[in-house]
Amino acid sequence: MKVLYFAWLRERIGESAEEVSAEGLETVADLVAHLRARGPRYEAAFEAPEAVRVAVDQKVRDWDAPLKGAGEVAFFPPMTGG
Amino acid sequence: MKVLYFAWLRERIGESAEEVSAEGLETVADLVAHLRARGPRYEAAFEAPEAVRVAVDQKVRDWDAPLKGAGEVAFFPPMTGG
Amino acid sequence: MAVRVQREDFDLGAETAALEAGAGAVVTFTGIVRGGDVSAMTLEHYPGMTEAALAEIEAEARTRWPLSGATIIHRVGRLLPGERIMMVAAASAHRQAAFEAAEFLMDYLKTRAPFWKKEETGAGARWVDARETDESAARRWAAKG
Amino acid sequence: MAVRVQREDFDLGAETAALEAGAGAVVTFTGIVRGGDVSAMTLEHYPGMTEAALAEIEAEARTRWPLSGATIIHRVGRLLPGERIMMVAAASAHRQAAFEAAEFLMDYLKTRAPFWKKEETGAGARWVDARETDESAARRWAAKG
Repeated sequence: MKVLYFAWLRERIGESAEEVSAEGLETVADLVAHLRARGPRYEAAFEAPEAVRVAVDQKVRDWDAPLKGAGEVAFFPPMTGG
Repeated sequence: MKVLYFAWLRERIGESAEEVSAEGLETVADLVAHLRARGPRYEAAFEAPEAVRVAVDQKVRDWDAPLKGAGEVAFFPPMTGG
Repeated sequence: MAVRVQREDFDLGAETAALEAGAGAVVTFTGIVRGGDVSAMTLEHYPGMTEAALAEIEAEARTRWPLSGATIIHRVGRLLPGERIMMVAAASAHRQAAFEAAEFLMDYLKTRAPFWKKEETGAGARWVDARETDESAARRWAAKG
Repeated sequence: MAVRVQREDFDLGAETAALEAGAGAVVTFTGIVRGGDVSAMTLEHYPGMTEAALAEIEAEARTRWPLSGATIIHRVGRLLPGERIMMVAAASAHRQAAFEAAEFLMDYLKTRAPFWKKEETGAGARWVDARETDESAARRWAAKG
């Protein structure tokens, strides 16, 4: 499963994309818990979960969205275009 | 006093501008009565007074507006620009 | 600040670019002659009063919203379907002010500026009637003002 | 119908002209980088998802208003004060539809399309925070929809 980071999440984690095994991860929330356990950079990125949005296969989803069959999960702050 | 006509008032009267003596005319309504008495072209132009607007010295006014000191009176239909 | 009455066409891009310095948002409205049964449209105006009315409408918009600039251009003469009739533009630091001011300029322009439209159709020529919806659109600003 | 994400600037006049055929009214919004304490702004986006989101926003506008055309162009990369960031345009036979659709496109663009702004200032760089007023502006359409 490809995991993408944008804006300050990308900066805090230091990566824009990485491969993460989906094994044992049922929902987005499981994925976030798995990532936070990787260390301080991830902890810093996800320290305020209410400020983080997620898209699964390029559709905005909630944190309880299932990961089954997902090819791409992206984390980013609220959008500020326009 | 200069009197101007626009759009279908101009077409019905057959003139775009003319000089009219203000003598004995106190208000716009007096001027309209005076003009209507001139004949069928003016009658036709003013037959539906509620459809005619007036400007005195280039400011939109009501029909009871005084003509004292007025240099230019214009009659026209409701505006349809834009 | 610019208010113009002219026979010639205008360049929306250039007019907007002139308002961009110091603004965060520019909203424009362009009116175009519609086709259908209309083969041409002639715009008549009241020289002198028109320019004064447009300047007044623009000044009124500037008292109501924090605008960094505004433009009103209205063409006169005979125009064919697809041709541009007029434009307004409102520039502000804030998008809502730019949108509202542009709508205000349009509503007042349609009901307070001395222009008259005559349409040529297959069945002859006719003066366009004023629409009550335009008058009520303009009145909503008085209620808010 | 056009939706574009690009580094290059755009030509508002040309984009609007492309929408004029068959329309009576075209409303545009142009967003510009404001100066003040900001010396530059960098726009980041999510390639692939962004284009899909813009196309969805445009399609949604077309189901709500009778539009003859609509355009959304959003730039990405580093921009300086005074540079254009983005534009939307909505074309319709009717002015109210064009105004409302343009406002709708803006409100949804600000809250539903994956773009993020980072500002450079004398005190360092900062990511622009999402504004609750933008979210509530977008929500008003849901209430009406």
